[in-house]
Amino acid sequence: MIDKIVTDPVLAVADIADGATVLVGGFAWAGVPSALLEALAERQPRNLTIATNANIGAPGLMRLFETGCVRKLMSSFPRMFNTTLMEDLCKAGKLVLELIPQGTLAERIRAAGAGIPAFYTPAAVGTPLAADKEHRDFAGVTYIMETALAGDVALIMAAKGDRWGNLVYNKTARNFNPIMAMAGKLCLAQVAEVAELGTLNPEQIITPGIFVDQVIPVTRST
Amino acid sequence: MIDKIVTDPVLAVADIADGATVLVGGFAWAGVPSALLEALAERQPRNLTIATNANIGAPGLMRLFETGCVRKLMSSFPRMFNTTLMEDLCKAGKLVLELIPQGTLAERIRAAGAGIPAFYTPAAVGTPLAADKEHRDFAGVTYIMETALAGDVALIMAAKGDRWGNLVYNKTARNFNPIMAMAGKLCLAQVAEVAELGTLNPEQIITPGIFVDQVIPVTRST
Amino acid sequence: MSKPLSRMQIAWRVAQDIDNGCVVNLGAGMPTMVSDFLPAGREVMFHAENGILGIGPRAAKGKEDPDVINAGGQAVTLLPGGSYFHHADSFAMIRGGHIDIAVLGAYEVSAQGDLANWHLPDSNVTPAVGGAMDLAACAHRLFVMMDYCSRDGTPKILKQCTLPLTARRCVNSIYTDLAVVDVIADGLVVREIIEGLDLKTLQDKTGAPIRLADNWRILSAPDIS
Amino acid sequence: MSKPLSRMQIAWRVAQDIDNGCVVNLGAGMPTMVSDFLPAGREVMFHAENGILGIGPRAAKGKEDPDVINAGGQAVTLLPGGSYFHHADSFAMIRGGHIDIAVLGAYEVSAQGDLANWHLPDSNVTPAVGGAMDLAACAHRLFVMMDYCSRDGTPKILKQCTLPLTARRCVNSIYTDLAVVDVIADGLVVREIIEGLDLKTLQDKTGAPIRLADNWRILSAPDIS
Repeated sequence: MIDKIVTDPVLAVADIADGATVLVGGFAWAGVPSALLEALAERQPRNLTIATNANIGAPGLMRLFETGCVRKLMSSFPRMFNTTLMEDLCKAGKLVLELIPQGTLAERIRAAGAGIPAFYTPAAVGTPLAADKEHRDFAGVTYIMETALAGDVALIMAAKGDRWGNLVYNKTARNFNPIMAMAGKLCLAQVAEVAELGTLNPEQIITPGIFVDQVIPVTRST
Repeated sequence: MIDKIVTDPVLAVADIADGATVLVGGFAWAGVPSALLEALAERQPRNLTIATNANIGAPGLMRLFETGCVRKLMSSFPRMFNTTLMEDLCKAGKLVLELIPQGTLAERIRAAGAGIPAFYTPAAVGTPLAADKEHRDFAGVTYIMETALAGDVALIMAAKGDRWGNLVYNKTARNFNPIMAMAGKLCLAQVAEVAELGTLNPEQIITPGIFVDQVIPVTRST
Repeated sequence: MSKPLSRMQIAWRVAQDIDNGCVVNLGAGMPTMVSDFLPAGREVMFHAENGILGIGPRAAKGKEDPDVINAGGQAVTLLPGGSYFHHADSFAMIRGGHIDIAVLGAYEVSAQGDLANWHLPDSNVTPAVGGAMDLAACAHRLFVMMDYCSRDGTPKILKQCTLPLTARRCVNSIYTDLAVVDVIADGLVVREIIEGLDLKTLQDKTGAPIRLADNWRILSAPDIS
Repeated sequence: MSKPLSRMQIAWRVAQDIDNGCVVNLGAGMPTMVSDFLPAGREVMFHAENGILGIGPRAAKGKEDPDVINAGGQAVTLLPGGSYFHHADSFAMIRGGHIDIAVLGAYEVSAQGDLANWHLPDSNVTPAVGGAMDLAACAHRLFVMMDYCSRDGTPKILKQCTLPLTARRCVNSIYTDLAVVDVIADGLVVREIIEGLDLKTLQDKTGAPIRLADNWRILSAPDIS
């Protein structure tokens, strides 16, 4: 029998090593794997690389930054409101920031999950973010090459999951979660509810279980 | 008001020009836009390029080949059972065949729809199908570059569609249809049923209307 | 001279230029107001980067769903016909040329339509780009919404941008409190200007040559509170 | 000597080597039989290129759904937990390394694990590759199912393939009517051989050097009608 249900977030994150690249799902507060982030912050790993769009206000993620667990942040919107933590860490040389256009971030992650090592995109051409990139013309238009962005682990959040790892999301809480599920060598999915196998509509399963390693039910505390 | 419903397949295909590249959805007999193909065969355009996986036994498509409408076929499985038509056309120099691994065909189409002009894939490396391709190593592994495959028009088949062009599919009849919808400059979607706007589950819409130009209701004649 | 347009009035003006059936992406901030002012009878599909198409009005107070937000994090609603999708699909729509119009704010726009709207190197704030580069590079038409000059009166429309670019040659039209300016092949053309403001005065507020369109009109908007 | 294994018996033998929880893609033809012989208690996710995961048994006569097919076009069923997806997602699974085991037929396999299974240049038939190149290049483990020799007795396991390749160095194990052969770094190792067949006789049917594994066993399968 296949059973990917793991009931304890602490157990789920136990194998995330120092130096790991961690993909963190969510957009603003929607679809953020908060319980997994808090369990990870509790473990205090070192030298993490975090790739996430803009969720650095999430408490667990904040704590990872505050306590010096993160060496590098890859993000399209690495800005926190009501705090200059990000600026302070960068100035102190304690955090490296890689700013990535949001669509490029999404496509690099999807590429990693889809076995595409590199692709070309028009986004950022002619801007400082393309400065060190390889440029190439196709049909008279200039593009830059971008490479796949894989994670040692993906921490994601879904509405429901079953023991095969199938996931469905709630509305815009879908965002980066399905593509990060594809791109993590290990994919840990926090879910609000466990579904009996066969009760999720096969036409509506957004993340087939093939991409998911552990399903961790967490009752939302809000 | 947005209303993409077009009731006559003949009207829908009326603007497909000679020399057009036509993406044709379906896998085996599942999800083949048969009424649109028959309407197109009726029009007898010339010099078409057809990109399709393996549906060349569909009557409308067969007729396009038999009546000399097709100059080039791009396919992973360009084989017809019970006939040597394909072989005869190739030998007579009347048809050019581009054989493409199925995953590369799918990704080239998706790339066109996603604004990616080219990408790298490991499929076909070391085989005759990679002979003329640009090779490149990433992290010690060899890949070939493949370019986007766009259609002047995509002919696809869905289970239900609404006046915004939102589509849902039936089971494995989904196959190439959603990515071809993305990649056609014009996307014509044959549907078995028209759905009232708002009745399709927003979590289950597979092709958002943004990709679709016309929705053509056709009662299946099986 | 008429009063300069308020931000809501600029949003109203942009909304008049959005045709029925368009797919439109509204940037965070000022541009999100545009959807409130669509003329009656026009049906438009509003898209946001975070995976939503068919955005309806802002959510009513007390009816907010934290999982139904736009790219600026505001609680919105979904129209009948709307749909949800993941980020790679959302940017496939953008990069693939499926967005008819994007409306973005700007720090600077050049006479060639270059856009700068993401980074103020002299400020203390971490740069953040979001989806602006993808949108600017790939939307069929790009509308900029901004004040004609910055608060201290410095021109924001310039021969060349001085700030880091978002994309080159991407802006089609600039909607401001004083004028609507189109960027065409041979330069900047003032399509509309508020009553009583003459071209010379407007030129003095502009860092690049502008000229009046042959069929220029008065820029005006209804009183919106 | 024991009777060579039937095709169903080869399928049975492959099925014994598929662990619980594996994601497995079965090629069209002979490999699709493998799913019928999984040992009780093992749960496996069967994937097919045309966008289906969690394939169950063949559809019963009269219960076929023309929209529920595998990559060979056969009417199948979907298990509870199964799902549907489009072709780009299906091959993202394959190319992205999410398939644990692919089982394919073969014309030839080389001592380095090169596979040829898509094109017979001397035949009259249009070549067709389907998803074989993606699967061969990207599945974690590749099992080949075939007769040990072709019908006229010509070896199909060779030093070098003579036919156009599907992928290089991709085959892990070869399941045949006479033996199970593993392709490892330094060559071909016979893991199982049918009763009464000696290595020398098998070597004569092989176009490349083979050796017996230290822990080799008798290849046998239950009587399957």
